[in-house]
Amino acid sequence: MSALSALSSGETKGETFVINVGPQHPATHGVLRLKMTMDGEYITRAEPVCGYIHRMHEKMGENRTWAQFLPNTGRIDYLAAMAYSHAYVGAVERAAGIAAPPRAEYIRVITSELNRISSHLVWFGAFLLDLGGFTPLLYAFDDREKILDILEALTGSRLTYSYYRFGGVCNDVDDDFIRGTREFVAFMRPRMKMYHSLVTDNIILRKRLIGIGVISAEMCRQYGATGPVIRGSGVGYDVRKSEPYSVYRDLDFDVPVYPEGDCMARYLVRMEEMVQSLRIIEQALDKLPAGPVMASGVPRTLKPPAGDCCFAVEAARGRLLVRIVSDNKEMPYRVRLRTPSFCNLSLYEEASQGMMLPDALALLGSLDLVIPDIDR
Amino acid sequence: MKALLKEIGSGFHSLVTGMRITLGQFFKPQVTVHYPHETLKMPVRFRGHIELVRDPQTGKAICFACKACEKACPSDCIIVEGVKREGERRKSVTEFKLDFTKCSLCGSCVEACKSEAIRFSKDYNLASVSKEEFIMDLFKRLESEQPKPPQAQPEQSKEAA
Amino acid sequence: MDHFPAQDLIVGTVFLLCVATTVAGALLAVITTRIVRAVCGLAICCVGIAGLYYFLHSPFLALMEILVYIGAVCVTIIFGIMLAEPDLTYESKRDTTVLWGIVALLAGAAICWGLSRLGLQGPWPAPPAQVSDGSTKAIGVSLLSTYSMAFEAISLVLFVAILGALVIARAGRTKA
Amino acid sequence: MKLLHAYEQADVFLVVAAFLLAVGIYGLIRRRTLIGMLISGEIIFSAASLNFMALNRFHAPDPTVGQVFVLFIMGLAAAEVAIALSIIIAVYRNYHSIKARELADLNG
Amino acid sequence: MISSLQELADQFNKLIAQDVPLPTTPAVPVAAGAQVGTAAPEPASPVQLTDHAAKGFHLDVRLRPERVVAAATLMDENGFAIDAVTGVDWMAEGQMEVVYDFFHPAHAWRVVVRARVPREKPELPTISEIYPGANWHERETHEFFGIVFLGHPNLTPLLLPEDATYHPLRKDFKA
Amino acid sequence: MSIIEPFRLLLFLVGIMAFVGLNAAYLVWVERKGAARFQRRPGPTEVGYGGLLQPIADGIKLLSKQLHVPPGADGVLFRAAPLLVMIPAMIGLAVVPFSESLVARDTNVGLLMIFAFGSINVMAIMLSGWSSRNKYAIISAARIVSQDVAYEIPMLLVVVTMLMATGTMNLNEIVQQQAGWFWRWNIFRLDVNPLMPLTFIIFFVCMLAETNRAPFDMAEAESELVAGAFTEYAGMGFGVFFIAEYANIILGCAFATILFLGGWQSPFGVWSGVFWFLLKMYVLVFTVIWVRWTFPRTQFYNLLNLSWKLLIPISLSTLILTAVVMKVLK
Repeated sequence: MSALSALSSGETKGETFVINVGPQHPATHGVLRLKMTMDGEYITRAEPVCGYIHRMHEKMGENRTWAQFLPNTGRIDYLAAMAYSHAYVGAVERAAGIAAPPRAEYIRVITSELNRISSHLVWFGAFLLDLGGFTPLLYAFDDREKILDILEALTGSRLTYSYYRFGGVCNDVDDDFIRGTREFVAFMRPRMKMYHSLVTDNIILRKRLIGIGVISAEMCRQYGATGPVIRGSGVGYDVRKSEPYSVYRDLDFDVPVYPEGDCMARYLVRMEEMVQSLRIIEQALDKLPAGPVMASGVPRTLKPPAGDCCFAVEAARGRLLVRIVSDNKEMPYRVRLRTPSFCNLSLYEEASQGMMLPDALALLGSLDLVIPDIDR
Repeated sequence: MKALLKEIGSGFHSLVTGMRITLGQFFKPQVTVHYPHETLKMPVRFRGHIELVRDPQTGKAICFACKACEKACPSDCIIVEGVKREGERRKSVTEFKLDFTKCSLCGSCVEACKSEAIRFSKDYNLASVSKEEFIMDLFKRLESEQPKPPQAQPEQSKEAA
Repeated sequence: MDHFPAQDLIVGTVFLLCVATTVAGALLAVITTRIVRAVCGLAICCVGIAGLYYFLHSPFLALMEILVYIGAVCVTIIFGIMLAEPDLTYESKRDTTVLWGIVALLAGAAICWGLSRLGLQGPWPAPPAQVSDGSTKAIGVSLLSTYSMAFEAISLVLFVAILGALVIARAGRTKA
Repeated sequence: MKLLHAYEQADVFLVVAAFLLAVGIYGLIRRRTLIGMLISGEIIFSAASLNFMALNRFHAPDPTVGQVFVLFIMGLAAAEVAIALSIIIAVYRNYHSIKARELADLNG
Repeated sequence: MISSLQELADQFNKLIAQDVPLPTTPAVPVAAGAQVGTAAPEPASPVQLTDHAAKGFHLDVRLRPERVVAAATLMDENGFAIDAVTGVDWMAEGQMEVVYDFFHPAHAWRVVVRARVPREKPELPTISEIYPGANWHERETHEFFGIVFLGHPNLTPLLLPEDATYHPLRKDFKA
Repeated sequence: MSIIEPFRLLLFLVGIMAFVGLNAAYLVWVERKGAARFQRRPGPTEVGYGGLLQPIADGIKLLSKQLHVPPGADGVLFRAAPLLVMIPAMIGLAVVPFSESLVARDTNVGLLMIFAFGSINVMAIMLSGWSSRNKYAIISAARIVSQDVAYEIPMLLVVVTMLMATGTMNLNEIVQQQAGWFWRWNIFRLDVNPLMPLTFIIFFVCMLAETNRAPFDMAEAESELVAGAFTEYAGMGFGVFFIAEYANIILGCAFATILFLGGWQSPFGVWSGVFWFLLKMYVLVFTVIWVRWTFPRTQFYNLLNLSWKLLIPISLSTLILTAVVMKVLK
């Protein structure tokens, strides 16, 4: 498309031209920029340019007390804030040798899984929006609203919960929460069937997703891609199974794996994960023990003993690792956040090569990126 | 050939199914709340901006400027000043500044307060054309209010369907 | 009175407009430096010609002119421009030397003058008694009877043209 | 009022057709790019069609024959454009130019 | 392919056997005010199996910066996936630590590889040839710490502005 | 030509313009309200009762904005494209018989007229994309051409099939042939072609593709190309494209109604009139909106595959089938 190459100045060679997808573009859901070198509608190189909302959370961690950094963790991946708090709280508890009481652990699991469903619902809607279907987005947001209502009543906030504490959670759940969650679980199951017959079976969607954007398991390993991305490539890697934290060991759930590695596989993994999350929530509600929700004897100003340790959780987008280094002071010496979207995006340049523009955007959507999660 | 026909058949069926589902939704009642004509009741734990709590006996602020909230705040958006007056057991607050432009609504301050002198307001209709309006002195705000309102926040909302 | 008062005037003016459109479009097509505008000139010229055909009692061909020339030819040319025109529509003036311009102008004028003379003076046979009613039926009948051979040949030519176009256009392509 | 009844005179159509042919040839000589030449060629085709139609209307014994031939011309024009453009694109791919002069090495 | 972490530890031991021993620096600095007792006991061996429940990883390897590529190759051959690359600025000791996290997609194994470079000349080879995923991590570590990964194809800022010359995660950086 | 004819024509022209304008304005409203209902939202409510004045407010907003010509764009073509895009719908509607007598120009080649001028549409959108000097717009223009060319073929084949069945290109005559109960409508004329309902579906799909409506809105594809060929248009320039989109939908649905659904004929053989025509047309328009808010967008090669590998073979075979049936059985 040479008229296009005439439009792009300087950086072109031969038949190719450069288009900017983002930082203000409907497909990038935030301020991600993709510098795409294209040959007609085919992509020869798609270079992600990130950092537009970089906030240096890791430095903030070094300038705050251990407890003061907690609210930050909810603001990295704003769609699945619970998992991030969980990872940080888990790391600090591991470093300081605090154990949360079982009721708190169960509540953490329930809220994390609710949050995972709400995050996947946003992904579902936004992904369909990328593919040009608007209506499923609204249906998904309707369902998500129910989760947010439940979590808001429990934590006081709809997105940035700041709910977990070192040694437990800050509020106990009440009967309304348990009843509301059970109702939601009962409501969501037929809803998933509806999504499958409205969206998954749709021939247009199948044609757009099957065989598109194949990512091999080997590529996932080399880039450290995790979560639904690696599970859609046939590797059943899930932190909840491989390094069981909290009370996931006591709960029975499956890790959905699809070997194809295409957009459809990742789509199906996430859809299946929502069902599994419902299962986890149901079991956790059944098993929810009585007792306190905060461990006793947690000091007001925490000073974990010197040393470093890690805590990994399975966030909605994949493996989230928090590595903390303590020097026995009020403030962390170093907080490292290894976020899943960062690694998942890093393989985009290689995976998108030779794809057509709409397919490449489908691939981008299927990675389920949250931009602050990349930029931190 | 057979596979192709099957694909056409199932594809067509999927399209019809999809259209049937959306038509079904077409006749269902709407789920949105039509703000601002309808508003929702905020849950009890809703974290709005903070406000000072009045002591029901004395009619004055409970806060005695211990500055625990100031210390707990990760964003440094609270400034508390107080004086120790003659004949009083505790200090009394004279200034309680909240820089709401910096506040991240994390709730650490309320948690840090041992005497329950601050709480979350249920006010979510915050909008202004000037930044200065969000640097608010909560103490002055408390003083300027009626001395004994039964509830600081009037329930102006109604439950939506 | 069953005639609209200025009917002759209106019809005559419309005809002259058609002629003007044809001429203006043709001139635009060859004079403008921007190649896309030249295509637009061709399109305008074709609209004018369609109008002329209408005045020649053949609405069918008038519409076919629009369908084929604007809908197919012009669109294809613009598409081709998008694929092949490197410097965004400009024909640089440097290449067109003044000499060539004069030669072209002279050639055009000579042809125009000669043909016009020929056309105006030629011994034409007497016009037919009845004017064709512009029915599509007659065209269809003659297409499939008298000229069926030519019709088949044309369809063959079109078929070969499409195949040839595909082969040539695909030859240099790396991607399928 | 001869001018207002111009549409009933064969001469007018013939002159317009001659003019179109002249313009087409002018363009063919003057244009330097292949697409420009193609456009001029289309105008020449149109001139021929118009001539056919005019003579068909005013002088032909069988009123369909001219129309049929114009239809054939349209078919040929479409075919010509398809072929010509595919050649232009192929040429552009190989030479990165569609200027006629720069393609002079096609001669030998 | 290895079948247990012990095997992996042996392989690492073999890898660093011919090296001169690392200078004995404490794994973590003991802050002036802190009691000595709370500091982590200094690991006896550079290759150490650790308790996952306490640390979050299974194997802790400390090696010389030149050995990083060999270690990454070892991890790659054994099917490990790159988890993260990051740095820690030990300003008091004049050193920077580069921490490589690896996880195994099939087994529940987590390995941490650390290398220390002097703070004045923080340079070590890149592993982005072996793990393309390390490319971004190393870019990030470079912009945040100023650690230079020799041989890296594109060591430009990733998250910071493209003209950033400062390294915010260094301990002496004040915003 | 009677004395009344020019006045009648003028009246119809004004009427059609008003019809198109009103329809475009209120189809936007119907589309927004309809989308809202499908998504269980209220839709526009603030301006007027039920948001009924919303289109007027939008129109005023668009009118009050400047038509900005981007630097480097071809200003003349950039401004001409919105005008050009309105022509086909206007001329097409002039030959549409709304009822037996309610037709602006009852011509013998009405069917061809709609197609001939419909082809201008492609050129107009292409010019708008080309002249904007915007990469998204040019990609969109290239898509539009391939798409419209690909779908014009099955559509023409379907229309030729109908032409064989009806034997006339006069739209009024086509409708008159379908008088009587609704099984006399062309869509149920199984004696002419047993695949007639399928033919109608092909026609409908092609119409969606020709009018660039979802799921074939590749040219606008907002998640890929921002707004495609219309990216650079602001104010009324954009507004005209918007109106033209709805005018083309109206024309397409009116055409489908005439060809397949008996035009102004009533389904019961009595009380036929303009009411039935509008009812059928708006049901089709609603279906177009319904389809848009149900399906995701197709990908480009799927779109071309659908046309070249499915619709064209099927429509060719229905054409041959019709020819055989009509030759053998009649």
